[in-house]
Amino acid sequence: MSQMTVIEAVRDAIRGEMRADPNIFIMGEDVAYRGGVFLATDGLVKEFGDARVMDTPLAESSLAGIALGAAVNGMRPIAEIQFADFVWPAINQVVGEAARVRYGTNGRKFAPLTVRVPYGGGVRGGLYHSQSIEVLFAHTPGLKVVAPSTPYDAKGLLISAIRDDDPVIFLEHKKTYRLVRGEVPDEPYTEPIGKADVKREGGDITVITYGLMVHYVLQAAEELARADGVNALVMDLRTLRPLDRESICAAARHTGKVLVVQEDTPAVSVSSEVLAIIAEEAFFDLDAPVMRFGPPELPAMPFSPVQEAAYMPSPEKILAAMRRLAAM
Amino acid sequence: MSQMTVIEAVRDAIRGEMRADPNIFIMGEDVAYRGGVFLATDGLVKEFGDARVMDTPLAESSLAGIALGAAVNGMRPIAEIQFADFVWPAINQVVGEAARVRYGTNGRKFAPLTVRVPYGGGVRGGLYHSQSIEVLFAHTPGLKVVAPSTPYDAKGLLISAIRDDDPVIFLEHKKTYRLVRGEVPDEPYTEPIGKADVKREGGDITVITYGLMVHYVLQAAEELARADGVNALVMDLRTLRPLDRESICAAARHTGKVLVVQEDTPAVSVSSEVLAIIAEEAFFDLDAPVMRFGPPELPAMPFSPVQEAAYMPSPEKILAAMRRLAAM
Amino acid sequence: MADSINTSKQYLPDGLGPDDLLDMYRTMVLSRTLDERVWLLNRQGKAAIAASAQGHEAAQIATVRALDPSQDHFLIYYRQFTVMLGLGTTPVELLSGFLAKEGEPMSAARQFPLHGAHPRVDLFSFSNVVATQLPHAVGVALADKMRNSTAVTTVFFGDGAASQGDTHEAMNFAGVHRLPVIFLCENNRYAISVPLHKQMPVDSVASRASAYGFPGVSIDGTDMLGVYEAVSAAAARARAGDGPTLVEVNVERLLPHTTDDDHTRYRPEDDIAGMKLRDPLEITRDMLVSRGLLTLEQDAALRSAALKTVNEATDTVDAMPYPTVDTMYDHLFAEGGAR
Amino acid sequence: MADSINTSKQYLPDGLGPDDLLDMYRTMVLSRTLDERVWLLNRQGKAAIAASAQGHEAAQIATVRALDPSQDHFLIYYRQFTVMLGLGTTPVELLSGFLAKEGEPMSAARQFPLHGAHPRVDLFSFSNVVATQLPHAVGVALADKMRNSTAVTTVFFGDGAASQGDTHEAMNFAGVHRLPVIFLCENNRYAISVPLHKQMPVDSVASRASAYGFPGVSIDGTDMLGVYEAVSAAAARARAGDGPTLVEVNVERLLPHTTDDDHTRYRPEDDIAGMKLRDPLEITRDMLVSRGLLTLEQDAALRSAALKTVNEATDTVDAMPYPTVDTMYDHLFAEGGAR
Ligand SMILES: Cc1ncc(C[n+]2csc(CCOP(=O)(O)OP(=O)(O)O)c2C)c(N)n1
Ligand SMILES: Cc1ncc(C[n+]2csc(CCOP(=O)(O)OP(=O)(O)O)c2C)c(N)n1
Ligand SMILES: [Mg+2]
Ligand SMILES: [Mg+2]
Repeated sequence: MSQMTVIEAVRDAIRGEMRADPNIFIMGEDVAYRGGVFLATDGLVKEFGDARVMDTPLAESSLAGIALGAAVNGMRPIAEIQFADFVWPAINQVVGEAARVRYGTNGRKFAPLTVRVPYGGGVRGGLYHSQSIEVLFAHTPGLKVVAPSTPYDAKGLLISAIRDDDPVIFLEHKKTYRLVRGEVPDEPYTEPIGKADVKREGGDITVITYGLMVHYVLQAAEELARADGVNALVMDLRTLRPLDRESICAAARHTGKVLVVQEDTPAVSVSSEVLAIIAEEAFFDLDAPVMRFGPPELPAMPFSPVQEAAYMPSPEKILAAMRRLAAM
Repeated sequence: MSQMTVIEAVRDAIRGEMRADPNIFIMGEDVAYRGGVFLATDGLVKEFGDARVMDTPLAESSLAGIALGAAVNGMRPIAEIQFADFVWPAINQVVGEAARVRYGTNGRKFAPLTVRVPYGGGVRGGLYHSQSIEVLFAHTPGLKVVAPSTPYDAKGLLISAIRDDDPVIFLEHKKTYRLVRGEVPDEPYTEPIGKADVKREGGDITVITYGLMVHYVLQAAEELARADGVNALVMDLRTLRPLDRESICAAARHTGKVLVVQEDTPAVSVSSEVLAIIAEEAFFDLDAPVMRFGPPELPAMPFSPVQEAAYMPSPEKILAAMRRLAAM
Repeated sequence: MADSINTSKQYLPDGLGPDDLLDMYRTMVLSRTLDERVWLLNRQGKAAIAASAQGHEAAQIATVRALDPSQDHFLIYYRQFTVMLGLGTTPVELLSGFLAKEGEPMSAARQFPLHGAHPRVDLFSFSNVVATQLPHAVGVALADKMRNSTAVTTVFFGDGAASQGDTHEAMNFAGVHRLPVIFLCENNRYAISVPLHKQMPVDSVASRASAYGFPGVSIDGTDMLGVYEAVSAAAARARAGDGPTLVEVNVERLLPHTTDDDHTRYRPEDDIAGMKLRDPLEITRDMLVSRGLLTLEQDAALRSAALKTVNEATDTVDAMPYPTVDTMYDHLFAEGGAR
Repeated sequence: MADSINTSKQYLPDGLGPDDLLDMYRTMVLSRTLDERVWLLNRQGKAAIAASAQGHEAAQIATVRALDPSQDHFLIYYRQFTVMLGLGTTPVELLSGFLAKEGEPMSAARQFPLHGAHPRVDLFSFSNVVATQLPHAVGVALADKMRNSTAVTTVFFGDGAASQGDTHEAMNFAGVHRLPVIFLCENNRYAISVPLHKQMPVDSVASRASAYGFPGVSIDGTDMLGVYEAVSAAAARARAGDGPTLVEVNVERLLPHTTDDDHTRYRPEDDIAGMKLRDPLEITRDMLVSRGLLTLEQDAALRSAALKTVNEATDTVDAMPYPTVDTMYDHLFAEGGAR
């Protein structure tokens, strides 16, 4: 066991898997000598050389497409999109191609491809270094989408993603990189893709969330318990496709009151689907309407600090929403 | 008034607007002498010349980006994506750029851009000529997304889209092009973007849908009334962003039982949002859990006819779902 | 641009004997016959859609003959009918794609004809989205290079595909890493209805290779031997570690873009008349006749043999069932999930 | 590649007098001084992030001076600090971007510095997404061509941006339609840490212009007069209806990519040493001195005037408030919706 940040856990997972499997390689912009703009791959070029830690030209569509081609020819690429905001040029190759390789060849070809995507805001990133981009991936049959919140989950889920024989979109919240620390086993281990995790037990209300928001919700939940005596169950979705319907419904039934918190804008989003699942399957167990809390329906998120803070969900705003739900 | 098909209504709308405003022009692959692969722009090059009905190179990202550039410089381009399946390369320019021009310049620049996107299945299109691609657009602040189902709505909404000073994604269901006929006024007229439309009144159950499915639902509703004496209210969303929350909730309250039917796969989709809106706002007025009906969570949709039919929602399958709801 | 080509009458490129020439021609004839049948089946309402290789046959057969199917990779698009036959796909297999029948070998008829992955050689095409295959090919070649394989990857694309961003990005990456890729452009001067001069401001796609630091050759795609030599040279370069080559074969699209198209809407009459003079079947037949390798009687026999094969294949495929619903759910993910 | 350049000591290109040279140099000095200040403010925790034009100043000021801001369009990216000053943006305005203060002119500080649209000239940059601006520029020029305007559109991009598909697509379209665009590549041999030889297999971006049927010139970007001449020629071509030109200015990125970067991680020592010899400020100053247009005393005075301006601007901007929450909701759509 070591204390690690999220980014250290990411690096640790990659390093361990690359040591174990020579077919794994990293490709992306600035991943080699720069070590990635967030240093996720810091030091790896020294250990593995620049053929396995490969700086690519500035071109995300082919980055994804070339990784895909290598994957169907026996390699296990880890492609890094430098910022989630620059994943749009790669959509055609990821959503249109990678997601359909196995299905479209009736199982003859497949793509063991991991696409790492640092996303999210609250980092003074402005409109183009703050985005949440999960919706389309979470919608797309043929993809798996993972979004861990803790160092432990980041390492275990990234190892699962790398070992998965199908494309996995691995979403790393940039703000958690250095903010969140925790115990992480030194050995490789896997966490299951497709399983949500209860990060806090509670019997009064249920809050479902993922990514950075897990930590904000946990903070708010502590305050709610302390100040109001209301105990919130906090569920971390961890995987956005496939969603863990069973755990979501169980958590909803457990308290009868559900709030979904998300950093992404709400309309047609992951939180929509969580609400829909609950409305479909746990309707009779609800004591109050399901609620959502997220940012305003505006492009993510102004660079100026006061507006950025107004846009981003915060522990305080989430606490207020939890109080509204508890009072229902 | 004339009897028109959907594609004739589309052509009629474009022709009328181009006659009225010299700044409007069309660009896309094969739109000029070929008249578009569906003949949506048939004959227009003759009337307006090939500078205003412009065949572009095969390159969707720049098609969208160049249209955007022309739009911010005073023109009103109508960009045609030949098939929705090929819109992915344009995502970066549409979702990343066009949607944010006005917001990102604090209102100094804006983009009166219409992107026409023929989408949908049931046309023996296989995995890559059948897709529903609305999710990401419907999620994106700064875009408006329109999806008419009838010739009347197609003409009125397309004129609204062309006259709108912001980017509008205009989704035309390929199968409705020649299948659906109706009365269309000869003069230009507008239908409001953002307003759903009740296509059939009914007091027992509510079915909310859009696109081709409107017609399948209407067929099923007739049969349900005839055979079971159950009367369905059928709502056509018509606009997918912004969704008409008010009308959706009113229709849900009216019957207390709601089914959402959609051709796109359900997870994290427009139907998720409709269910979420109802769960949030009309919870206490529901008599049964909200229901969804859509295709399986697989890439759209096999080319072989038996499997295509199994994949696509049909009037029969929808009728069965309506019966399940009515029986609750 | 083209390397000088030996046009002496009896000249044969390295690696090809007179029998090979005849065999290649036989495949071209079979391709043409089958291709015509597919269009007929479309007109009869049996085949939903078809593109055609008519006009591209010589270039396609020459390309595959210059390569080594036991190790090489082929990334195709919807027009590589003759490539598939040349690599051993049977007429029954190909037809089963157009009729979307069970047992279709590339995708179990989930996809349009010619899409999916081949059961016996490494030939595949994931999607209908033009130019996506170029980055795939570069990735395939990158994997080969990483493992010191001697395989060569050939990726086919059209003149229209050359406009896509993916084409640029793929060539650029292949140039940077000197990957063993042959970029095989079948330039038929049309992307559906869009003629070359509206697609690109230069006359040849091959001239763009210099922007990526590797050679480009532009050759007559009706000249089977010329294409064979150009692709052989490109393959030798690639296997020697010298990197990519762009080979542009100038061909005619003798039919409309697909069965859904009508090219009289947009092709000038003289263009249509002119293209007919460049039918690779006739050109190749004349070449074989002039070399004394084929008589017109033998040609007629060869054509009726092809027709017989195609007739039998049609009957066989007609009788095949469609895939059933239960298999529709297979192969979304690996069974059992992670390895 | 470069047109031959007149290097005689007193030679002046058409349209520039001695006063212009001094004025351009003054803008370069102001740019450098302000740029240094921004980095200092970042180190003090006041500016969240900054890119820098240090090393690019001569090329940038020469480019804008060769164009006509009263009618021309400028599409920039994050490094066009000197372009903005040259087009009349004030130091207070620019600084207000880095400090994200209310009244920031480009986007009301919604965006990173230098992004948004300029209030007085047609200069804009919608996003941080590299190369997206090239299609925009082509569309702007297309609109001009449609209206028979004589405006020229200049779009700035880096060597890294040349790898993007959008760059290829934009140049191809501009070539097909002979649009009045200048593609102005500021080649500083790095895209963040990725050096040119990993970005492209050729030495010059300009050499790619031939693939799009228009001229490309590759010139020394520290040579203010050479850049002025090249851009003037490109603008004349564009205004005459002769279409695009690719002008590549070879410059140095004297600082790390942004304030978040540390280039000692990836730039070899001799590369860092070498680049310092190509500081355009020193080169331009020496040129002015050798022409007798500037003394070292005048230079010192000019620099301290710039410092004074920057100090005052810093104080002004420091005292400005941040945008408040209420304006965050403005301008998502046109007010009142459709026209
Ligand atoms: C990205 C994309 N855009 C549009 C299409 C529709 N489309 C199919 S083939 C084609 C023309 C292709 O022309 P070319 O590359 O020259 O190949 P050819 O058919 O002439 O062999 C078009 C526009 C597509 N399949 N993919
Ligand atoms: C599409 C996209 N990918 C990645 C990035 C991150 N990024 C910002 S600048 C940059 C390097 C750009 O290099 P170049 O074009 O040479 O411009 P320079 O900064 O050297 O002037 C990268 C990779 C981005 N902004 N957009
Ligand atoms: Mg073609
Ligand atoms: Mg650079």
